[in-house]
Amino acid sequence: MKFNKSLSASIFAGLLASTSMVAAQDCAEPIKVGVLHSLSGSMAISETTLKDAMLMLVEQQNAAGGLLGCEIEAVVVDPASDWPLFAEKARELLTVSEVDVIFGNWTSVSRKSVLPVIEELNGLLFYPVQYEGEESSRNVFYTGAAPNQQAIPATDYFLEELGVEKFALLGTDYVYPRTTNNILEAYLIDNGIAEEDIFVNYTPFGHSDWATIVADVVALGEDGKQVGVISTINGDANIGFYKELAAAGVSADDIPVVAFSVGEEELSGLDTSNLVGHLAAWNYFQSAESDANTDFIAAWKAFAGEDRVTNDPMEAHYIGFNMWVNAVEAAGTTDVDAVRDAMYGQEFPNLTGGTAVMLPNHHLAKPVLIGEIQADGQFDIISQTSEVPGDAWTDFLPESAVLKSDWQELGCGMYNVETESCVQLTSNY
Amino acid sequence: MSTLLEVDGVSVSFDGFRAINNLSIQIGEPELRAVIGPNGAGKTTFMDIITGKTKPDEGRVTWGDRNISLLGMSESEIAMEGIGRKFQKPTVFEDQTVRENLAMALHNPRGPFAVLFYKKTQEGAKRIKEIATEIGLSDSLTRRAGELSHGQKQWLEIGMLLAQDPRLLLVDEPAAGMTTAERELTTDLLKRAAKTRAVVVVEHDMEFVRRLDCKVTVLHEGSVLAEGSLDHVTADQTVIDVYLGRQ
Amino acid sequence: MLNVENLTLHYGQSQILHGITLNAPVGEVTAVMGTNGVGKTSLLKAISGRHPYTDGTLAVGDQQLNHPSAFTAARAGIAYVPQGREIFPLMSVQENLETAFACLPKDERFIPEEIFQLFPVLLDMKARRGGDLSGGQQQQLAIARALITRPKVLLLDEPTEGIQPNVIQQIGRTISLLREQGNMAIVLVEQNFDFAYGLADHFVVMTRGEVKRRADKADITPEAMLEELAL
Amino acid sequence: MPRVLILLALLLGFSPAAQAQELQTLLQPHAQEVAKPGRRTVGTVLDDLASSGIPQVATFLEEWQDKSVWQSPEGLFFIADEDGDNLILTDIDSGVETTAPSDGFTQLKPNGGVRRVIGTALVQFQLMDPDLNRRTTAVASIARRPEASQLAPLLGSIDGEEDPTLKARKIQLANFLSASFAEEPTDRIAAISSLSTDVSVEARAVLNQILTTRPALAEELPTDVNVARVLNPGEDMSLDAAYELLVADDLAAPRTDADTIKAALASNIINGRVGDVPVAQLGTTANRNRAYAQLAHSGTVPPLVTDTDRDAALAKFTFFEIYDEADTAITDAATTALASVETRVAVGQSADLALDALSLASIYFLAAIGLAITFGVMGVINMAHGEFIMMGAYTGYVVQLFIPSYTASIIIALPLAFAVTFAAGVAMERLVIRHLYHRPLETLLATFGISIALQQLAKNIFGTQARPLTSPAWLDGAWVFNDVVQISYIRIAIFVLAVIFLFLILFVLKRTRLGLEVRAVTQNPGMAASMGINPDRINMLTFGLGSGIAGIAGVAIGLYAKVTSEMGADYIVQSFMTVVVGGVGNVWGTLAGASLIGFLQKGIEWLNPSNTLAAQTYMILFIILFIQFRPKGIVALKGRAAAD
Amino acid sequence: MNKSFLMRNPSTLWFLLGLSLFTIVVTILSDAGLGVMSTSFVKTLGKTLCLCLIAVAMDVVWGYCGILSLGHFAFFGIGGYAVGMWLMYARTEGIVLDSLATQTIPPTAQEVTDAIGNQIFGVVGSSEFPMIWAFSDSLFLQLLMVVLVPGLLALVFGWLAFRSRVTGVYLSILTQAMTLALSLYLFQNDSGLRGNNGLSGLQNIPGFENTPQSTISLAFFYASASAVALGYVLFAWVTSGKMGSVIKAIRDNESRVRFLGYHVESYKLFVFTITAVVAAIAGALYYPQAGIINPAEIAPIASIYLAVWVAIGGRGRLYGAVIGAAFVSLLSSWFTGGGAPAIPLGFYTIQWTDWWLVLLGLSFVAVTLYAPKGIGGLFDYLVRKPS
Repeated sequence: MKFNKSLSASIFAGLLASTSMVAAQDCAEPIKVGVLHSLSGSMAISETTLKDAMLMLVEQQNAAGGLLGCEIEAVVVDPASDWPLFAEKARELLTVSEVDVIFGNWTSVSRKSVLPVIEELNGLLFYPVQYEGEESSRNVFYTGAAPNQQAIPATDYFLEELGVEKFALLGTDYVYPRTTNNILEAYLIDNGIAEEDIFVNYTPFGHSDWATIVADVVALGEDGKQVGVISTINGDANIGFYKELAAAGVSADDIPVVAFSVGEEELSGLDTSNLVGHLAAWNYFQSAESDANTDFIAAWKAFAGEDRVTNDPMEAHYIGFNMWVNAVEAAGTTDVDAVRDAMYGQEFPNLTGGTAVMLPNHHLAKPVLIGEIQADGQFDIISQTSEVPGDAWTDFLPESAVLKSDWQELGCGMYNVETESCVQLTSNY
Repeated sequence: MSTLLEVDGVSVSFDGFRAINNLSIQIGEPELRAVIGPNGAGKTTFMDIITGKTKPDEGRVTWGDRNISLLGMSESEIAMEGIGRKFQKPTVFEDQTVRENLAMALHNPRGPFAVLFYKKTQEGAKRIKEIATEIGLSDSLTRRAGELSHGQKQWLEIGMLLAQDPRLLLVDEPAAGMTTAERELTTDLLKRAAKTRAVVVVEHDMEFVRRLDCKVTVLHEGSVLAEGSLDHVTADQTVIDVYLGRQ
Repeated sequence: MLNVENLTLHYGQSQILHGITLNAPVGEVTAVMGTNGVGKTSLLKAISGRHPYTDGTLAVGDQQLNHPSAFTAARAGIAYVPQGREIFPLMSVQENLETAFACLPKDERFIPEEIFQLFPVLLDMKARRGGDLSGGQQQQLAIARALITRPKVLLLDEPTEGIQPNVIQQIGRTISLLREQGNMAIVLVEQNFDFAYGLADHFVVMTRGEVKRRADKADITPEAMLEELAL
Repeated sequence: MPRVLILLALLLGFSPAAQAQELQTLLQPHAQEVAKPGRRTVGTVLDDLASSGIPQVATFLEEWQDKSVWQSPEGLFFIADEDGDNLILTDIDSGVETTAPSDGFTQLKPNGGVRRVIGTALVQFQLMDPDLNRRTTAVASIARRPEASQLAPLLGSIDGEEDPTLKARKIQLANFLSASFAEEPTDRIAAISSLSTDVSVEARAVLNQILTTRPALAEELPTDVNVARVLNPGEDMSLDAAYELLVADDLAAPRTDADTIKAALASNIINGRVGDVPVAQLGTTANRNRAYAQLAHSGTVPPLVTDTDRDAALAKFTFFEIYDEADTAITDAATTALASVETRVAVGQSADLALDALSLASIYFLAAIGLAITFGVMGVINMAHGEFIMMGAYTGYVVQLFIPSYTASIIIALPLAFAVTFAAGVAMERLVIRHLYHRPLETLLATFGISIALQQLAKNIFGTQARPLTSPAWLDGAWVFNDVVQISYIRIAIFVLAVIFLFLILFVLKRTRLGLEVRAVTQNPGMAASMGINPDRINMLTFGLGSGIAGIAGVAIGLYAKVTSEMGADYIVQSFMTVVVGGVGNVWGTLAGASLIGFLQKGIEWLNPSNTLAAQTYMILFIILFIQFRPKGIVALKGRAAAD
Repeated sequence: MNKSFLMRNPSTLWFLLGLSLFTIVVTILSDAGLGVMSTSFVKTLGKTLCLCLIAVAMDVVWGYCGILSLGHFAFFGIGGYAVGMWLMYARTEGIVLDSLATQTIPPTAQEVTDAIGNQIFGVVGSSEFPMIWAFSDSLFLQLLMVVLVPGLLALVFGWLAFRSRVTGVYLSILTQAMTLALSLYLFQNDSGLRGNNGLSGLQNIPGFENTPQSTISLAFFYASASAVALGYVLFAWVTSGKMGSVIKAIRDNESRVRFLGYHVESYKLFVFTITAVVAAIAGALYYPQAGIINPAEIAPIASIYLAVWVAIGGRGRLYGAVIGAAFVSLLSSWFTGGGAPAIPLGFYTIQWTDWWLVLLGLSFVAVTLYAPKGIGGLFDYLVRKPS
């Protein structure tokens, strides 16, 4: 394997030397960017788009002169929505293809699968999806939202602006909804919502039979309190859920629903005319008005097709990739440790306006947007906060409240501020 | 000759059709018995009842010196009691060699673990050799059973019965599809086997039955019509009528 | 009408039929006789396409049937009343009869009056399930079903087996009626000697897959015939 | 902001006289609040607007609610319509239309909470409006935010109401408001009693609101308050929770938890010991408590509150709940009314659950009925059955791409889906299954291969993203019996479709030539052939029929759930179980199986409503056990498939 | 299992020889030798060996005994979970003890347990220590679980199913339902096995934190190879002697075997259970190499794939199962890994990541229709003289 690889590499290098003078002299090999997104299996639905986005970003960067005078080459592998395969492919990327950085993963379980490998091999991963937090790895930059950058502001919006007094937390039965809902339950109780006013339900992936659950939610209103639904329902299951919601005549005025996993892509699978006014919370919507966003959308449509939409994880990759490029240039090398040090404090403009900043806890400070679903499947942004710093360890669960992540100063992702000691240097899987 | 098997007043119906009707038969040990009868007389069902494949609606089936009842025992338990059965259609295990077929049938403990830790013994090998000689397959021990001729398969199946060392052998149409020469060998085989044990043969071919030269039971409509030597029963007018359809 | 030449047949490796030749003229009954296990049923199965024969030829009138499948044989005019009747047990008598329409063009798909004249009991039982009929009724149903296909050749396998005497008589009358109508060749396989001898015009005596003797009725006395069939 | 202020000053300077009458001027002091309103703060603006008496206010509020108000770069508000890059502006006072480039204008997007408050403010303008839609909107607003002040205008509007439906609704709402807000207790009690047969969520909300309670404690049970019930610590509430209430009222000392003890020990280490306990031995709770007790004894830390201390403190107090409503007569009436309502609701919920179960059963039935034919009648294990369902659904999607009318497209999609999957089924039977009739286990493998190939093919053609399949408008919404019992029309349609299929298949099998031949081949293929029936052709058609039905089921399932390449896989295992549980070879068996599974699943879900996944797990476990004890299924029947 | 057994079965000897040779070649090529084979590829090979082992078990239960079980991957998964629980617990315990050691007051046993529970279950939204984990602190007990739990499950399930004489396709559907129920159960967060996330970080072996993965992967590769060797010999032994005769006979004609006096149900149960246990052992070796186990691994489709490997490799021959599992799984990872070059057709380019499954699916059909004996049958044809 390795033999083959080095052979082909030298041939490639030879070709480069003889036919192309683009690369600078010290670029024996191009700088390699690993793309670790499922192209087949159940997650291909979401992840293929991110692979395409990465290819576009790499192409744009090369067109702009590459990096450190070298070409950037994207190494795309397909972990096929098979979680163990993520670990295997990550190891391959780092040891066989010898990539300098990996952009990848969508589900938390795939990230947990990859973590031990990149920590062992000191790789660098940019993770672009909103997630449940409760994790901090020296080798991962989390460019998606932590719970305090999505779930908490959305809940605040429910409490403050919509006056919701009773909450239905509906989720698919996996780690992101479980953890998010745990955090939200603690948060709601802190905010004076009684425990019996929080209804929690978990359904399987791809669930389609929603009639009973929707009826249960409607029945929550029987004590005269304003009911709101916080949905962490994942993927395809949303289609059946929203169809049932529309059929039951639940309008956003009666029972508003805010979703954390429904974006422009998911809405393209159904007719949204009955869902106008329901909400989603993200750090980015395609409808955001900024010049950078207009350019980005135009470039994306030119690259991938007129009917394609953009979404939040794409913006996360956009910011992550550009920050990495800038950090490499600042460090003058792709060496992981040097790049990591250069990452702290990196700033890059958001597509929604404002500036994202990379924090020492490997999370970004980003604004939180709340959008209302429109009949055309886009979101109407009705609320936008100023930049919220991402928090790896939530303040609303007692075990996590004492933990802090600071890789720059403390060099620890799981620092217990009470005992003033580092619990562990690796992350918990 | 003591009574080995006693079938007493057994009846069985399928979907309203009375296949066996108050049937009583006694088989001694050793004995060679031929059971004949027109189609649908209940010959195969009779064997099914003895071997536990079919549960009778009424009647008793008692076995052996201690007169235990065979009803309520499973097929394998009945087989372990010493009743071996050869089916109409030869059912040998075609994927396996003649030796393996015979070894499987050898009278040894039948539990999975006993079988798993079964060690080939001199004695077993000798017995297989003996049986193979008996059934004329001593040169074919290593051949796959599927490669045997039709007649050889029939013999192999009889050999498997012999290997079980049963006290009662039920043989269903052993001569079907055999050449004349093969038939002769088969009759000799059965006659030899019957010297030490009970053998019940169901057969259509009168020539074959005649050669067996034994007591004959004629079944008709699920019960015994006549019993005695072949000459005796073929002289019986009711038997002739039944056979020729002149009720 | 039916011409079978040199038919051989195997079950697996064992040869059951050794070159049977059989000619059944139209309007006459040809009885195939022999004790159990001589291959009578196998012969009918081969003719009706229910079991493939190994070698030989098979023709209905001028039409050569080359190893027909059961439904091509049926459509060529060979109707088969099998041993054990093989009524469709869960279908009504009416439906059992209608299965025979498969052989007929669309405009001929009706049950002729004549059938119920031949078997009045079927008219009464029209709505009953085939499986609920008595053996004799089933036998009549099986023959009626075969007749509806408007056959050129009717194969009857042991039509009297397990049936009470009065029904046997009735079936006998039906067969002779059909013979008199002269529309089809009838091949009768029968163990009931008196029944067979009473109806047949020709005899074919089989033993161990071979034809032992063939004779016209005129040429053989019942005693001689019994001699041939001796146990 | 300063710029806005200057502009404001300019404006004020230009037209001081019109100030009182003009809406624009009235809005400008509130400009910031109008541009970015909040639910809690928007009230002041609305109060000012409502009390101004300016006639344009109602229109402005409606447009604002509708997100049609824009703010100019100068801070002025206009009603505006987008027209490419331009805006067609309507002056909020004069109604004059102008056009301006949209640069610099910002659209006002009041959030849902604010829109609701605006709606309440609009009630007074809309309740008597000649436009029925506006009146309906106003009534809906009252229902969402009932307030005492709305009772009088609502009552006043009832007599003049022409629309009978709306009038009934107004009377109902007035009743709700009377129950909560009428001045005379007798009026309230009368209104409350009239609610005892109303199972609507709103009525229950009214009653529950009247009956809201708050916990309280005292040394003696007071007589001057409306006590709902007495709480016994240890039974109605946990002892610790009760003690927490005491602590919260400063009536008892807080308990010391393990962390506090640990912290206290850590800060009192002297010479490697706490008290006389060496630090190394503090790894057990007993030793820690001993050390803490010594610290407490010496007064370094507050003493430990033991369980005995807690119980002694609790014994001194009575805990109880007080109604917010002081009038006993009213709370009694509400309690009685609510009890009556709740009985009805319980009955309704059972009925609703039964409806849901029926609906689920019909979906399972629809998914499985094709399999009941191919597997049940023919004995063919078709693992690609789910993919035929998927093909049907995608056919529906493709038809909608070409035919924009949802009604027409569904009417075309149903037969087309049948045709497509019929053809696919026939092709599969001819090419593959025909060769495997005697090897049923291998049919399983081969059709599984076809299944994954078809699934991937669908991904390659249609992509991995779910595709929309939209039901026609007349299937939107739900059949509402009352607020408890309702079922969506699409589910009713699926139920109807399932019933139609049940009878259609029974008809085809029992009353048609094809059905006759199918049954003949099933019962005795050899004899059927001897009757001139071509078993190959029948097998082919039967398989095609089963597959075709799967295709139609696919359209139905796609309409109510989703259309993805993997949708078939969701149904395959359950469909097989449905057929096996019901009993192979019988359409009624499949019906029985689907009903059993549907009702069982809903029953288990009802026992544990927060975990649907568990319900599915237990349902399958039950089925496994069921098959062990009844291997032939509910409706056992002999058939070709039953033989092996 | 004595020397004479091996001498009498030269094909087993050949297999062992081939396996040893393969092990030596891998060792030489790996980082321990020339270093031209990457650690990830060594892991892939080690995992493939485990798949070969379960395929051999599947071959015995299906190819030899005629029971098409669609549930053996469930046993594989249970084995993985059992080992994974200890791996997670022990690794976390180490971390927790290190971290608590810095505190002034020594932790109580309860605090340690709580901290471990919080570490393991905190990331999936709970911190309770479930009952299922009661033995997770003991490697010995968990290893016992690897054998006991699947063994008992197979025994109970098999006893119920065989007792009611559920056979053929019905048994397949029933085993599939069992697998589905198990995977749905594990998908629940409440199951106490971390729901959809499953157990991760299993490649970090407690006590070997400082050993490089290249060494660990080679160690597991050896362990897998030994397990395959032992499993192969075990099953060759089971299927060769009289036991083999009986179970093949059950496959070919169950009722005939009954009349020979064998209690067929006991034999089926024996084969079902022993193969389940071996499948679990294969799983216990597989998942520390894969690094993560989660319920998706147990989904019914995995067991169908297993049957397909065996079918493609050739039923009723142990080496056939090995060939099938190795061939299909390696080919699969080659195609999905982008190893196969895309084929441009001018108007369309065939990307193998998109089309591989179509090809695989159609090849099942082709194998069932045209090569029911699979690759092993072809092998037989080449090696043996046609009789």
